[in-house]
Amino acid sequence: MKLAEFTTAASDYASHVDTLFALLSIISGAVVALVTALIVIFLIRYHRGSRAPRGETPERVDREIEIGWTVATFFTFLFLFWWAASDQLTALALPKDELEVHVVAKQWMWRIQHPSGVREINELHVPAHSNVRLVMTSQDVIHDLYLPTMRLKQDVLPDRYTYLSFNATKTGIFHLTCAEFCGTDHSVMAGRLVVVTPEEYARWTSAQPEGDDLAHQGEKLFRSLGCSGCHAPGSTVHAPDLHGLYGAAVQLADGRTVTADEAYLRDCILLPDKNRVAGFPPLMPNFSGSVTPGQVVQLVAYIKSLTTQSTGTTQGVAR
Amino acid sequence: MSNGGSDMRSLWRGPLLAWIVLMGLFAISLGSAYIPLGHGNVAVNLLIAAVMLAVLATFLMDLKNAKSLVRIVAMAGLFWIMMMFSLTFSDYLTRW
Amino acid sequence: MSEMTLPFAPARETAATSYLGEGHTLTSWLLTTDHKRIAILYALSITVFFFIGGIVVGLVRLELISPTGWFMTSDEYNRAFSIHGIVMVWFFLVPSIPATMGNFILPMMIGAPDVAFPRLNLLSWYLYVIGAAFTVYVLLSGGVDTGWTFYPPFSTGYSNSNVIPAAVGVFVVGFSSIATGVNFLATVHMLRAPGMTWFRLPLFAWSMYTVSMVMVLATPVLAMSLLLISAERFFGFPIFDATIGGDPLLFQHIFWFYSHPAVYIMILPAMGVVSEVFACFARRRVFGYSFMVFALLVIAVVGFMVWGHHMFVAGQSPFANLVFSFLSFMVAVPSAIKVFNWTATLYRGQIGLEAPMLYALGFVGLFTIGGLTGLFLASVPIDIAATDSYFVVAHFHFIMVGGSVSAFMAGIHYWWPKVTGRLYNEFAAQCAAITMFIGFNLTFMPQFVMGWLGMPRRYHLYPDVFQIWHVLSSGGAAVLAVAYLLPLGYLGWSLIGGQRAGDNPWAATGLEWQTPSPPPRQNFLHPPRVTSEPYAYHEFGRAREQDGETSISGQGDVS
Amino acid sequence: MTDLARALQEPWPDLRMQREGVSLGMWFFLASEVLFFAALFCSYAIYRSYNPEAFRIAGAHTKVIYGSINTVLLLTSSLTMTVALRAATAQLRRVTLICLGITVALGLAFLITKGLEYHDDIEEHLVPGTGFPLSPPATQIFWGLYWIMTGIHAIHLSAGVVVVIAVMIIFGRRIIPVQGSTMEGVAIYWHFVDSVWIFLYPLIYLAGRA
Repeated sequence: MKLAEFTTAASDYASHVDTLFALLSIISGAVVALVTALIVIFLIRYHRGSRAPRGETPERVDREIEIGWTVATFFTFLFLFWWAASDQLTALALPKDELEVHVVAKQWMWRIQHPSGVREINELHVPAHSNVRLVMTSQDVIHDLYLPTMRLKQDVLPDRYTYLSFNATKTGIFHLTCAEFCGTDHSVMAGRLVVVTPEEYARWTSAQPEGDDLAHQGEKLFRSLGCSGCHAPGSTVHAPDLHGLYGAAVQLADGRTVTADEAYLRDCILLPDKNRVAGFPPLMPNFSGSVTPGQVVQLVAYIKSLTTQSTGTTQGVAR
Repeated sequence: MSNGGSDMRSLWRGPLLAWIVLMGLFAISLGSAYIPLGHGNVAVNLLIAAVMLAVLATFLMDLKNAKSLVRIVAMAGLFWIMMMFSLTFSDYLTRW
Repeated sequence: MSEMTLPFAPARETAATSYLGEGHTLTSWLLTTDHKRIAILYALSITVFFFIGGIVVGLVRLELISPTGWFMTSDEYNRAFSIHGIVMVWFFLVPSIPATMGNFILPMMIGAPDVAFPRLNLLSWYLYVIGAAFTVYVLLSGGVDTGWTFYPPFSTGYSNSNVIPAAVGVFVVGFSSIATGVNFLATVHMLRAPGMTWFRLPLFAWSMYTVSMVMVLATPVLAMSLLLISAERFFGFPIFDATIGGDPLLFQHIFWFYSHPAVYIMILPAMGVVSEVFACFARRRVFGYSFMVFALLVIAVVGFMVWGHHMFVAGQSPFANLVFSFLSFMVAVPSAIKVFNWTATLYRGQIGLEAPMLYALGFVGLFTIGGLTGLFLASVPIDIAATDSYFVVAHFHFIMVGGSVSAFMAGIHYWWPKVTGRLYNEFAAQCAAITMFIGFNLTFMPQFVMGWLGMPRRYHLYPDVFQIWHVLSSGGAAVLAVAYLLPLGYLGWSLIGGQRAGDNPWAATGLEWQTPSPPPRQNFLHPPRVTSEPYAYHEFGRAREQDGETSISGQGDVS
Repeated sequence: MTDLARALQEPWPDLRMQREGVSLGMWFFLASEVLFFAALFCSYAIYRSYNPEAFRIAGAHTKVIYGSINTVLLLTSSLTMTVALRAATAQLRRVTLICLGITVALGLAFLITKGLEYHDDIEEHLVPGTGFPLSPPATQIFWGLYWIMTGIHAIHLSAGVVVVIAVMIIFGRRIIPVQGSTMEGVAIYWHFVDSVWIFLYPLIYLAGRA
């Protein structure tokens, strides 16, 4: 194993973080050097019995010095906060056209599923120079996906989605590991982040054993679980239509308005009573025991596809 | 020590008054809970609870005659609660 | 003295008897209400726990020499680091300075005959022992493997270890903390000697006051968080169960509402000790006394508002991350001021490098590094990269071990002659202090490096590229172990063969030095009365003209 | 004055200081207790804001009658406790003891009512876990908090009852005179337990009524 698998700054964001780290190191180093130097000088010059003058400094000067370094420290810290916060805010501005990769963590492995339907375990293939967004959830305890070369980590929580976005600029094989203590084999819940060129990624995807993409798998589930019975347009049961739902604002029965994102869709499947939609009876059964997190991912991908590519798959439901 | 009737009356008068006010507030609280006000219900109930606490603390716990230090300590607990609630909610209300 | 009428004015003949001479039976110790004896009881019991925690982490460092491990299973390793954390945080660091030195010195420092509630004080020691007994039970019956943080759902539904007994142990010790805190607060408010105004309180007394505030207000929140996970684990009440709409992050919020201030519970007393030692061995008033006081208060209050910086990657909202990041930067300002003020206290002093001063200087260096790396972790992007790695491990050990334990040692050495009436071997003590500083840096500096390189914490098996750093760290731990064992030897010896110390061997100011060593049961032969500012090591104002040797004068005028 | 001398304890110089000190210490302890309950209330608030519907449904199954009776009992006990303290300060030993007796009786009545309520709850299987009768599942969070909140409150009250009985024995046998600092601390604690209930009542019993 090479150290470069951990230390390479493999994205622009990672380089930014390194710059901030360097800046803080320089400032800290200067402060430590200053304090140490002063202490050493004082220890020598004012050693007990030495001949250095010992008079009192005027109280006014003391006060000015005190206020001086209080203010200086305050503004230095304010500057550092501003720098760090602006880095954070830049990282938050989500780019468009992302490649969405789903990650399900469990004791003690990473299950990864690409939008094309390709699955892998403890390996994450991503194309370089593309915006990748990991949609992550856990099947048991809290884990944490740590990508050292991206300078990123994010806790992976049970029954909730968390996200990690990055844009790798360097190709290569990097480390990927768990950073939140999760039990016996926490330390070996590791894998590889493989960054390849977009062409290689396309080739790699198509070389994998044939499989439906996520949305298609979801569509099959949607029918086998009986969802289509109620949610199909024209069904006798009064249930919300799912076309164009993803990303739209939803009026809830208790007066709140929420945006229908992945977390919302997941909640609707697993905790239907949490976010009841205004104007519909509470008929939705609870699927929390009967679908796995991986299947939820597929269902959500399918419901999303009803919005993003609302031509192709709609027929499937209508039928 | 002699304790005549007037003594007893002064012993009871203040606290009894506070108790009557508390009982009244309790009744309002209970009654209002059955009027559908949506989110208003919990607001009204908590407001009444806060007033009841104030009455209890001021007149029954005798904070009105306490040293200012004691009053500061009593307030400190509330200040720290506020800190806990506001910062925890700063996460929850901005999360999704 | 007629200002203060003590109902139990010490009789002449008992005046000569020290608190140590007031009975030699076991019950005279176990049922004592003397704050000084209770302090000794605490000192003995936390020392036991310090070495339990130390031995366990010694095994951990030994195991980590090899990237593939060599004598532990992963489960054993997880139990080892968990018990190290639990024991060191709650059974050593939190009670360390307050319960020992605070108990012994604080009442003397403010001129009181005892703490406000002596029996409550004894009760708090018993609570500590009961909690500790539970922990010993946890150890003997197979341990606990959740880490000291007890995060659900791992702790509530997945761990197969003794989570509940461990939580009960910590819960009970929490009450001991609260009792001590309440006691100190009431003592400082009510029992100051005549003339001991708030701004004449030595900084150690101030630090005890502020730390008590934090203990009283933070510890109950920890108690509740432990109670909730125990209820979930034991009764199956689904408080943090995400599958039905609960939120495991809520536990983290509640837990860190205590556990971040807990860091200040460890460091505020250390700051107090170091201020005393600096003033005494530089023979100089503490520079910017009032700023030092306000810094303590600000740290104690703002310290409650920064807990979210432990949760930047936990799934907390980005907005909350910003808020907590900002507040974390702000709480660093008063800490920085304290470092500058200690440095400035040396200016124009008469500095002697006795052992307490060496420890205190070590504290300043290590605390500065620990504090500055705190700024790294307050910055969201760096925290995201560095959290849950050895960088964090190194950071908090710099504060809690480099800072707190150094100051604890400084205090032990500084007040040892007062407590025991004996002098220890100065040279041995200086050697130990230097060894500790070197050993500490050797142990934890490599951890900063490997942490930033990408080594996650709580790892039993690790990529072999990090081995060199782990080996260095383990080597440092061996040096550190020697440095911690040395004092047992020379301090123990001083009890038998040490020179008599006399009342005030350091020629220090402060009321605790104006009474015999070891002090009598009532602390003072005559009720003290305070007439001047603290730290009157050189005559304030007049020294300007004299410009020469400083005279030593006591703070208290004992009449 | 021997009475007063017995009331004075180490390390206090005089009784006034001692009373002040005890009441101050008690208030510091209460600040701690406030934060103890605050963590619980904070959890409640967050879960309620996340699952408003579930909390409404779950709240409708609490026994409002028991809750209301208990509120009246506790508020009244606070009244008698205040009078007991005032009587103690005025050195009216008999009145103090009678008032404390009534306070204890009210406290015990509260606990008995609570017991009956718990009995009914258990009959209805309102204990989180398998076979929990309510839906949606988040109602279990409400009921989990219900048991913990009321349980901890009941433990506090029981402690109060025990302490008050102990104090009555001490006063009854004239071990410590009533005007000492003891009453001060006991009264403040009792009122605190009452104030917690003032907030528990609307949050638990009035949550799902409208």
